[in-house]
Amino acid sequence: MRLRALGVVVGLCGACLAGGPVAAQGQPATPIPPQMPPAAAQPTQEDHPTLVLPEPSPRWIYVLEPVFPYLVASKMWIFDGDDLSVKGMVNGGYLPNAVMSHDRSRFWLTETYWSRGSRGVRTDVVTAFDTKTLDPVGEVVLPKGRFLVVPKKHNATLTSDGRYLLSFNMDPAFSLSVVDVKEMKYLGELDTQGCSLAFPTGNTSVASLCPDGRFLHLTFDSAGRVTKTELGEPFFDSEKDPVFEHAAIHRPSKQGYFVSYDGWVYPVQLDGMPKVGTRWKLQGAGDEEWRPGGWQLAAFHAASNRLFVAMHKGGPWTHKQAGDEVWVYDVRSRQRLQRIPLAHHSPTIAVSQDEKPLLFALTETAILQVYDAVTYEKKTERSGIGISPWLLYTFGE
Amino acid sequence: MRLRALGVVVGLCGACLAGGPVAAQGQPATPIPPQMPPAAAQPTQEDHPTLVLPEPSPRWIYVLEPVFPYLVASKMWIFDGDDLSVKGMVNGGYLPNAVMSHDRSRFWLTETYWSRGSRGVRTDVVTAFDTKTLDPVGEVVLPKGRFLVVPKKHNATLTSDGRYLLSFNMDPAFSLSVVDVKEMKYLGELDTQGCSLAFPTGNTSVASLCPDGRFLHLTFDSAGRVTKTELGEPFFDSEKDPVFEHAAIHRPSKQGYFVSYDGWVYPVQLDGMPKVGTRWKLQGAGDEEWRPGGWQLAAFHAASNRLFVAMHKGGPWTHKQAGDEVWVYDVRSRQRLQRIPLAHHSPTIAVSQDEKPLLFALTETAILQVYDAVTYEKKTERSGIGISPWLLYTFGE
Amino acid sequence: MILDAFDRMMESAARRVAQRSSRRGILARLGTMLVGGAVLPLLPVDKTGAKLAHANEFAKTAQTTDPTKCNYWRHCSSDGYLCSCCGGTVNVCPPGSYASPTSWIGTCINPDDGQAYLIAYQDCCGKDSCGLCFCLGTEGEMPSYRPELNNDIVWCFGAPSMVYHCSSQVLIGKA
Amino acid sequence: MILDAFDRMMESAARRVAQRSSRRGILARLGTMLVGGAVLPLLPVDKTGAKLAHANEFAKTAQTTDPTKCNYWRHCSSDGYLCSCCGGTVNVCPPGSYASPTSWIGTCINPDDGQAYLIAYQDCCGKDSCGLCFCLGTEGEMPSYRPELNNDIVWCFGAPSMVYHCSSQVLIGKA
Repeated sequence: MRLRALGVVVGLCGACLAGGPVAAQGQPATPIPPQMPPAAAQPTQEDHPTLVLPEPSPRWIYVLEPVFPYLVASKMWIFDGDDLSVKGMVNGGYLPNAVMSHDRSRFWLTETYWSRGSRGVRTDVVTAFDTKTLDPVGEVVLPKGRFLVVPKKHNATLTSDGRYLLSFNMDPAFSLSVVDVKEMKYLGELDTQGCSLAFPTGNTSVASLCPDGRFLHLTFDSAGRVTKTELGEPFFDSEKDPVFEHAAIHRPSKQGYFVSYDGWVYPVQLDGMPKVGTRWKLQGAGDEEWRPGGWQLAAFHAASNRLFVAMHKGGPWTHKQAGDEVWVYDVRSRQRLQRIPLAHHSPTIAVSQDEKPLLFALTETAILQVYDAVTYEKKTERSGIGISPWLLYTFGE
Repeated sequence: MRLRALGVVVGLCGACLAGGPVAAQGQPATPIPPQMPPAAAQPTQEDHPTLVLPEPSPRWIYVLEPVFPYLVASKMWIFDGDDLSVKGMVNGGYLPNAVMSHDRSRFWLTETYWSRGSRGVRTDVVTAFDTKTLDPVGEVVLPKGRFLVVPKKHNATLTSDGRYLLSFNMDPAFSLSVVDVKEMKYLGELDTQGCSLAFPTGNTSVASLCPDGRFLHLTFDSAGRVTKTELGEPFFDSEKDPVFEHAAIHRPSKQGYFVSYDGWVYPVQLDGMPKVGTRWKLQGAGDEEWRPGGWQLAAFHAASNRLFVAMHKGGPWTHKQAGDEVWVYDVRSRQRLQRIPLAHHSPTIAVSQDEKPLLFALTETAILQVYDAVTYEKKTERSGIGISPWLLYTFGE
Repeated sequence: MILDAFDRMMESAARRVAQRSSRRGILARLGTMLVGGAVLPLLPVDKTGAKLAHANEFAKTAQTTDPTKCNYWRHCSSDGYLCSCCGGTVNVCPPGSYASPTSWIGTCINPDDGQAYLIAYQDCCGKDSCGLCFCLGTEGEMPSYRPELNNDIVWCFGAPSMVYHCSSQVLIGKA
Repeated sequence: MILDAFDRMMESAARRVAQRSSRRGILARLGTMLVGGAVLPLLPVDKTGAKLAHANEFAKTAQTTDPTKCNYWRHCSSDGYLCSCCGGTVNVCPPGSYASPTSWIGTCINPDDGQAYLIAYQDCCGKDSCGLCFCLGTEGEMPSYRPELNNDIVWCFGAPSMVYHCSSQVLIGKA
């Protein structure tokens, strides 16, 4: 095997599932026997190695595509945010969720497989991918399964120190599966008592959102057992004006912004038991026709304290309608800084966390748009991001 | 469980893989444990059973879709040929082939799965589907694998009495895997000595096509061992004018029509060692610009002795170009009966085997067209047959 | 054990429903079922007024003859590929797919009689998505932390497989 | 055993190729490799005239600067998604995919020097299809019963996985 060619290093793993301790917990690292004897290799003048990526830039954009209606064939696309050139891609299972590491060395997919594609024996796993080789480098089976739903970002998260991955499970009982992603080991389930989703609040704690509009906060130990349960007071009316699941969360600074159907913003400090600040409204005088809506409809840029929300004109219960504009707010002054008209209306947006950030907007027609999040000018777009791209992820968010 | 409602019978199998002797050979029939206690069922005023189809009509059309570029999510669509209403569908594995039974009780998919979608442990199987319930009712593992190629019809076939399924394998050694589909049991591999594909020639024999333009004919016993090997003489020049793989084969009458890139038709009697008749040419005077081409480009209607071929205008090496017209021939008189201009050019065609047959033409843009194969008039079309439908199958062909 | 408690609740809830299949009873049962644990109070369940307002909006342009169209009256809160386009009907699963006994529930008005009906949006399960006739109704639809009112969930709990194939619209009864 | 005979042949063929990496030698090796058994004679291998005629036709509109376009000179007989669009280049597999050591072989003319070159269409394998930049060249392409000249085959033999990801175009040498 050629180890170095054209300045790129050859990955050695291929389709295998890693050596080392991680494999011990997951599926056996069964190498597929090559069907050709090594001597049969075609001699070529050029080498034919595999590209290894540099450390991911915070300006790279990771696009999760569940692939409707071919849901057993999901994909994560990786693009350079500046020019939308392809960096690579990986395949996933049924209705996956992604979790990005703090140190950019890994991302994980929580995924579901059946032994015969869409039938046979079901297996739920957390798969670790190396961000440079894009090889799957470890797997942990989730013995209790996971929540199967059109992908939502906050179905899975990582604790503040990056040690534990929490995967929401509804089967239909409610729990969070705890996986030690350092040791690549399943620890157990935390009973969320009817509450859903996973918002990180510390090294060994997590918050979920309850049907009646309050937070449940669970602290757990290294064995994956609940050591402390806290239940907040309802902070919104879940009958009349629920908050979207896709809160804008910035994990490093432990800030969260929950946006309601009607346009109220609930700032939440996610450091220990969540503390909800005073709510404020997106729409001002003259904005009555506008509403937040879409899917991943809100993004937060921590360094500049700006909140981005996809907005459209529409009446009640248009909460899944794509945004025609992105409205930008200073979360300290609660003032709107900008209205960015989108070239193509988009249910999903994201913002990179670097100093001169990029704003991404993803359409239902598989177009990814990039805007300068400082000047608010459009930079570029790319169509044909598969057939149903859904969620956006960046490192540092 | 409700056993009868609204005149349809409830299937009892669900996602399981059959009981009875067939399961013994295949994957364990692991039922997925229901996640809900039975008492949790939602009471409804109406029943909610599963439709069971009548015996398939020879006018139904089975469309195999490998699903480019989501190849782990293939699908077989089933339509009523008269109005293109949906009868049902089943899911398949990677680059599957289909085989239709003689008695219309079964079709089989030869398929390939990996334990994690596109990675992990590979398993090749023959899966039996009940044509009325569309349930998978049995599975046989192919321990030596199968040929992975953009789906071609003659990669798998059934012997004349319907007892043995033969699946071509190139890994890259060449063989045919023999499966007893009555007992649902893998028997072994027949060495095809460098020859490819599988054309049925009797109850315990099969022909393959060799690189130098001749047939290899293998007779085998009930243990899946070759008992007799026959090698014919080259009947076409495989350097200058190869025949298309997609010969028009009518299994019941043991007739085959092999069409060459340049438009020669080689009639072949597939009863025992193949006997090649005198070749004749599709194009007559004034047809010099026209060529056969596409994918499944030829179809034969046995009762009326008519051959249908997709034709286009093009030069050499345009053999994969879709047909703008279908030309119809009487194979006895070798006269062209009709030129049927297609509303949408199509690489793939099929004809039903009933008395007043239908001609089907499938485009690269997922439009299925239906023509009356007696009056040659267009009857109907349907768009959106997935994103990459590829092959057409009917019962009785 | 979560599931033990859940099982017990479900059994008693189902007994209650069997006795009185009223709309209030059904919503109460859903609230019970989906809260699952013991800490949280049951949700308020009677939202007839609000639900009917949305149903009325949809009913303005609804029809009762073609269940393969998104404006068929029972689809007022449907989300997904219509089983009626996939070889099934509103309440018969396509061949080889199997109904979930669970669902979220919508309230639709039949324009022929002007009456409101409860519809169980039970999925047919066991094959990958049908892919035909996608319809999305969002009136009254809530985020997934209110699962009983969310239509993004794979409602295949209790079916032989958790693979979503298509969306059914089964009549429960008058609202 | 098929594979035993195959292995022996491959080893001797590879030794021959190592000694003399000429075009004739490579095609002879392919003929040997793919016939596989002992019954059939080797195929005729020298088709320089015919192959170059097709290469010339493609070369008329070929360019040498942008490998993400179907008319890049090396793509004269390529079939599939270009690795150059998928995070790789003509001879570097995208991250996480791995080259097959086997391939079918085309003859392309570099319009910059007018010379004919042999190109190994080795697939990068181990992920589902990339899906970008589909190009289909059919000049000189033969049915799969002549596998050494067929481009429908998943050319991942010998790679860690038989799952096709994208198509590479690796230079073998002058024809």
